[in-house]
Amino acid sequence: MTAVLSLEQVSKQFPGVKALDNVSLTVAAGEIHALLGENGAGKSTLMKILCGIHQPDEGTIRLDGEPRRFTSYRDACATGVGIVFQEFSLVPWLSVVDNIFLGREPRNRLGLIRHAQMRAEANALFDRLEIDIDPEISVHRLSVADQQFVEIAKALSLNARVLVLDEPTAPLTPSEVERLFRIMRRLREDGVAMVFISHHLEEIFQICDRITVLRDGTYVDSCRVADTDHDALVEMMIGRRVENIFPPRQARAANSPLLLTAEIGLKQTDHTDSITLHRGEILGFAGLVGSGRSEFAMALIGAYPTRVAQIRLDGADVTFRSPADALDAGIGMLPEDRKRQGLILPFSCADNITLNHLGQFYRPAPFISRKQEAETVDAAMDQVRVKAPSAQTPVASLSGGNQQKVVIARWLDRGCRILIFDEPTRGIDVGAKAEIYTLMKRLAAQGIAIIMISSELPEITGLCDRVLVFSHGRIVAELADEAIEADTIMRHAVTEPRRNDVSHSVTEDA
Amino acid sequence: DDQKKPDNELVIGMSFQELNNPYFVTMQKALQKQVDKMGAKLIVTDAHHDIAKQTSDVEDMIQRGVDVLLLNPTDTVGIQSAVVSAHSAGIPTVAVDAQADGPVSGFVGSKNFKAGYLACQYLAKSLNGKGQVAILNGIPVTPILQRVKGCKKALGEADSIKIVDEQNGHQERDTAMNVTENMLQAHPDLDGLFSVNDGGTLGALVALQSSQNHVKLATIDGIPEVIKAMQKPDTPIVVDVAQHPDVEVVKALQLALKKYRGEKSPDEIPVDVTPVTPENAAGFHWGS
Amino acid sequence: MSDATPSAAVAAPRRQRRSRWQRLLHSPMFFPLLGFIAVFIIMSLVNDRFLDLGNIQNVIRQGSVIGIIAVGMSFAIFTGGIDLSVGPVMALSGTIMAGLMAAGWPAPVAIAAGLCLGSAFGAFNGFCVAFGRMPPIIVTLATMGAAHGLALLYTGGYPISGLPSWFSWFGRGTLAGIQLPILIMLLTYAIAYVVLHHTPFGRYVYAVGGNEEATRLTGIRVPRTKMLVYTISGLTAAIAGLVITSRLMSGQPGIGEGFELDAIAAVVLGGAAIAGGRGVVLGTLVGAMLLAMLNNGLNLMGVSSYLQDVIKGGIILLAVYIGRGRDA
Amino acid sequence: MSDATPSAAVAAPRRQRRSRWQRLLHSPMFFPLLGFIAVFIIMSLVNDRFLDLGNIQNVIRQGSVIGIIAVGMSFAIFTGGIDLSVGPVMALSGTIMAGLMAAGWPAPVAIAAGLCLGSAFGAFNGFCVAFGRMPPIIVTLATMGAAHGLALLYTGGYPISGLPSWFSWFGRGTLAGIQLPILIMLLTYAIAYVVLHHTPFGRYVYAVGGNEEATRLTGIRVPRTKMLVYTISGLTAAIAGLVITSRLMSGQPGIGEGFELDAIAAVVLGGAAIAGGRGVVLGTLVGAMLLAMLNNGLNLMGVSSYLQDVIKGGIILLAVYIGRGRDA
Ligand SMILES: Nc1ncnc2c1ncn2[C@@H]1O[C@H](COP(=O)(O)OP(=O)(O)OP(=O)(O)O)[C@@H](O)[C@H]1O
Ligand SMILES: Nc1ncnc2c1ncn2[C@@H]1O[C@H](COP(=O)(O)OP(=O)(O)OP(=O)(O)O)[C@@H](O)[C@H]1O
Ligand SMILES: [Mg+2]
Ligand SMILES: [Mg+2]
Repeated sequence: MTAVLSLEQVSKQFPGVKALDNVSLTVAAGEIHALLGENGAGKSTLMKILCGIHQPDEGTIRLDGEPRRFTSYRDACATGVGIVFQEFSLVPWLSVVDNIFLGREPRNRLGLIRHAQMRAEANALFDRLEIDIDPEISVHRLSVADQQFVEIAKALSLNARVLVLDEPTAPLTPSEVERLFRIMRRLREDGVAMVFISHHLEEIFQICDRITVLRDGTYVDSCRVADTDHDALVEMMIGRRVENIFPPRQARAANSPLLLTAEIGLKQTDHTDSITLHRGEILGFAGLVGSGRSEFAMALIGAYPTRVAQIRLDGADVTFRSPADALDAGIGMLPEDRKRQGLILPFSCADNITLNHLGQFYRPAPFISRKQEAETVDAAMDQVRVKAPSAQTPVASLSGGNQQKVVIARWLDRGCRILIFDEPTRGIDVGAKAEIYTLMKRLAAQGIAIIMISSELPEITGLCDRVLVFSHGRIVAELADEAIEADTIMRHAVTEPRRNDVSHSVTEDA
Repeated sequence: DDQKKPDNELVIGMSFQELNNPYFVTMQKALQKQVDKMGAKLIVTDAHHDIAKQTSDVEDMIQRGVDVLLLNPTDTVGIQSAVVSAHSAGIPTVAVDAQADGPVSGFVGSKNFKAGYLACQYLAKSLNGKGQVAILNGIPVTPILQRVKGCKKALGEADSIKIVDEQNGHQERDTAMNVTENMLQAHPDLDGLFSVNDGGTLGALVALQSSQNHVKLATIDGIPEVIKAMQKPDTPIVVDVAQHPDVEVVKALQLALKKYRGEKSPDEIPVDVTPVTPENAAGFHWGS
Repeated sequence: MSDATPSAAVAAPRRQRRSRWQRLLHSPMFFPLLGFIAVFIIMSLVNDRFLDLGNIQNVIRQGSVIGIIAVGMSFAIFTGGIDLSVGPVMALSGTIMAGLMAAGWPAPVAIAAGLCLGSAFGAFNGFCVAFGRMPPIIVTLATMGAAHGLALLYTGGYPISGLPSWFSWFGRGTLAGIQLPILIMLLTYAIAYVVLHHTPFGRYVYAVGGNEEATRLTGIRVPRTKMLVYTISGLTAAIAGLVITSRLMSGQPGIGEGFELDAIAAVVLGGAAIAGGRGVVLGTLVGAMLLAMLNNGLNLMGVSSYLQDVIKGGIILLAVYIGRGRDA
Repeated sequence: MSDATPSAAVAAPRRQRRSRWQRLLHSPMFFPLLGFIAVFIIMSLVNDRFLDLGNIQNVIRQGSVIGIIAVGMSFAIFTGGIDLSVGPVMALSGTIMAGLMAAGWPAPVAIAAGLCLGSAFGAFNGFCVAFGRMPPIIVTLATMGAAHGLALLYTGGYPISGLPSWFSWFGRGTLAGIQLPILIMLLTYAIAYVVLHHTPFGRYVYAVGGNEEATRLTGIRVPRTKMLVYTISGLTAAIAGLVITSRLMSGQPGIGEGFELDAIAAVVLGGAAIAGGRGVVLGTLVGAMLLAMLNNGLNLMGVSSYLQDVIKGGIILLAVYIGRGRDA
């Protein structure tokens, strides 16, 4: 095997953080190389250095043995290095084609864009990748998952010899992950060298050939996938063993009181769906990407236009015109897209965490006591293990997973009766995942009802007391306790709901 | 040749450079009164000091079928295309207060050079022909530039007067006030100030009143507020050379009507200016 | 913003080209066009003098200067920037042209010099924004003052006259029966349309406005794009300077005050997002014509000038309110 | 990119607390302050008449009107919005106060009416922005024209004089040795500081500017916040109207043209990001004073007014260039 790519003794210092310290990585042609590590371990930073987006303080990048220095991503592209970024990096208002060919538009002799050629190439590319997206549609109208496929298509259209995929599977459901893997296998056969980053270890065993592990910016070890196993990997990553990341399942209190019933019909649909929610239960929303789980949840808290919204909370009728109304009633939501919907990027960690419960720090109203605020913030950050130099660090400079933890921390002390977590562990490392599961269980034990939307079946099966399966914008099945199994969920998730099926049988009476 | 309409069927248009100034508002009122007397119809536009807008305003008035046009141009040269438009529509056009280039039928305006000259002559006299004088300038349009020229000529004739500063108050009270304060700070021994119009003067007055300096102030226009201010006991104003907007506009209308009916009349009617001093101020009022 | 993903899209069968009508319906200029047509009909009904060929030409010609400036402003706004200096840059370019001609230079040279000066000023704005990484609003606010001062310094405050009489052609002449200012404006829009929609640079303009960071990461030279955008804005301001100088047959150093706000209004009325990334230059044309039509119509109706400001404000609000669906 | 947000004071026990000096260093107003000090020193060296107590008072007083307006502008800009209507709203409020007093109303009632009118106008802006979901720049552009027209309509174009003589206290009087305009300005800043940095509402202002969608989903009432922000902007414009009307002892309907641009310049010079989410109100004070100092200093030096515009533009650019590090 010949090493197409090697990174040697790379170091990088950010203000206040040594992100990388003497890290090396070698990838051969036709190899899928997993890069693993906790949140903030330096994976994305290393890849950005490879792609010329950050400049290393020390170290060498070699392609085919030749030392290279990329001053921009453009340089890297020209040499055949492509990347799918961890963060959304498309232009929302441009069309899919325009995004894919941005910066490399085919032009005619007059310098004008050949629109037809671009469209044809995009269609060909999509056919090859089995992607079913209208290339003319503007990217902001796509679901997160489709946007991710556009990003993948964009990177692939470079015909890169070295392809970096930084958590490409985070917003995808298992069937889509499988589709991505088919593409990756084909590329492997074509001799492309790939670096694959993911916090889903089962994916690593499915697709990768070799592994490199980072911890706190330092190189830990490299090995072949075949030579290791799940537990060993986890230990390499976080330096300790994680026993059973799902807390033991406890029988749900037999008849915990009914907390909420909601019947919701979205704008521009002609059906309604109903849910019920009990105190202290974790209710899962499962389904494929775009099956309408997020929309339903958003509609519930008044953040999405509805045609019908009949909500009874603790026996009283309520209407939510905005998330603020829902919050007043004790319902909070952790949205799925942390950058766009969750974080206030110019704010520090502390300000992000306390934003929606500043009233707790009045002394006297309406003035905020900084001291109380600081104490709460520190406790919350420790609870979800945010890795940051200080509570005052701007969230913008945190790694993706740590940003997600900051958004979760916001809801810990809010005193909500109902919490809706939409893809809560997206981008979060195994160690911290376990903490968050434990945390959710503890909240449920306190009587808080949790709705968890997740595309990770183990999460759904391991944590939920009851599961609603969504398909094509409708609830098609309800599963409870023993019936919650991955196969069953998937079977329901892919069934087409019958038309004119006005209401369905899953609503249970209290 | 088409038939001339009787007075009461006429549509009279006037385009003002601005209507945010008592001077022009007075002009407008006097015109309205005169037109009402005739039983005719009056259309008025306000260009907000924008020559491009004024050109459009005139075009729109032509579109509305005005029979005669009075034009108070924001700029003498720039208004030419509007004048040409009116001319080719066969509308007699009289420039008011400032001259307009192009085929105008006539011009009625104050003697601005003389006004500046008189104001500064009074100022020089009240300073006994010596001392430091500053000029509070305004928007660079012909009438204002003429006044400054006139003033400089008069000051030049007094041999021991020195012009120590020249700043622009944009003819607005607040700017003029700040600029005057700063001139007083820069020249603590200032003796006299010439302000190109009463808008700036009222700002300068605020600055002068709250300073320890005894600066004499000469100005031009004759707006009621200044006339009233100069009657106060220890006023710094030594002279306000008054123009007569009401007279100007009425004369302009008469001239325009004569041109409309093809009667003989002079092409230019200069309207004289009247120096108002604290002594004779009580008896002065526009329209009196 | 919740419904950032209109569900309507789901219903649309995927991978199918949209019809012309649907594309218009989804274009940012659909609602502005509706607003324009509404105001047009109202004006025609209220004024019997509004709807005649001469007056329609009046409206378009009167709107042409703002219209031309608004082209450059569109570029700036599409990138998420803004150019406040357009009015004084127009005045400066115009006075330079006038000054050079009055000084006996051949007119083509004088005109070229004026256009270059405007572009150079724009390029300086672009340089500060792109390479100095300063916010466009403050850069162009500063150069706005500077250009104003320079124009006045150059002429000493006096307007410059004595231009060769044929020079009035640009402002008052006709070509193939169309008035030159109208023709120049339409030409500017046509070129801008092609550039924005059919060249890579045009894509980059929208890309920078839509997601500057992503655009940079994609390998596009964002600073170069911005630099060019502000240069274009300076150039269109200079073209407007040519038209207005020729129309007024004099170099007016103090002209153009408040033009930047009218141009911004035209762009936003045309359906562009002030945050950048969205908008079409033909929408700007609609916006500019809407403003011109309002001025003309209210003048024709004989509304007092004070009241005009109030009514204009109200109608702009209404038009934006109708067109606001886009952002929701 | 550091903590523009009000949180600088939060201490993290397990992580070290930053020193006062470090906090200043990381504040968005650090570089503006540097720029201010540099210009101050230069002005003192160039003018021997600059550095005297009377003149310092001149500078501050002359800057007070823009300074007060810039407080409301800061709120608007911190939320990622803008308020172009401040100048005419100031004029309108001032003329209403003057008009009512001249009509014999008791001064306190007249003043209250003027302040209410300004706030109501601001609330209307806020309503359009928040509930009508229209872009602030275009809403306030429209109401800017409308307010201007209304002020002129109300007075018929004449300034209003004949105010009770004690009313001049607000503009010309002193309290405890400090001139009233200065005192009013400082008080406005003090209140704004407390509101922005020590109340939840203040935090929401920044949050809305930082990420409106996230703020909304988190359960903050964004429309209410915006509405309040523009109301505050209207109120501070009205306070400025009180000061200037009292100082000139007359209601000036046409005053305040271009003030919006000066106020924006003050905010941006003070280190705020025009896109919102970052900035401090004390920076705005520094910015406003820097502008006032430039006007005063250049006047003192007897620089011609044309040249002043050019130099001012250059210095603003320089100051922003120095302070630009923040955004990079
Ligand atoms: N631009 C930046 N400025 C300052 N610190 C940064 C910056 N980018 C990354 N860091 C820091 O560098 C460290 C490594 O971050 P990086 O994004 O590489 O982590 P990661 O391994 O990709 O984590 P995750 O799994 O959460 O994505 C983190 O501590 C992060 O806070
Ligand atoms: N392929 C698609 N094309 C266009 N729009 C889509 C597509 N997929 C999803 N959407 C949009 O997303 C909505 C459903 O997405 P939603 O986010 O609610 O689903 P989800 O089940 O939560 O999936 P995800 O895992 O992506 O969040 C659809 O109603 C539609 O507006
Ligand atoms: Mg990462
Ligand atoms: Mg979802």
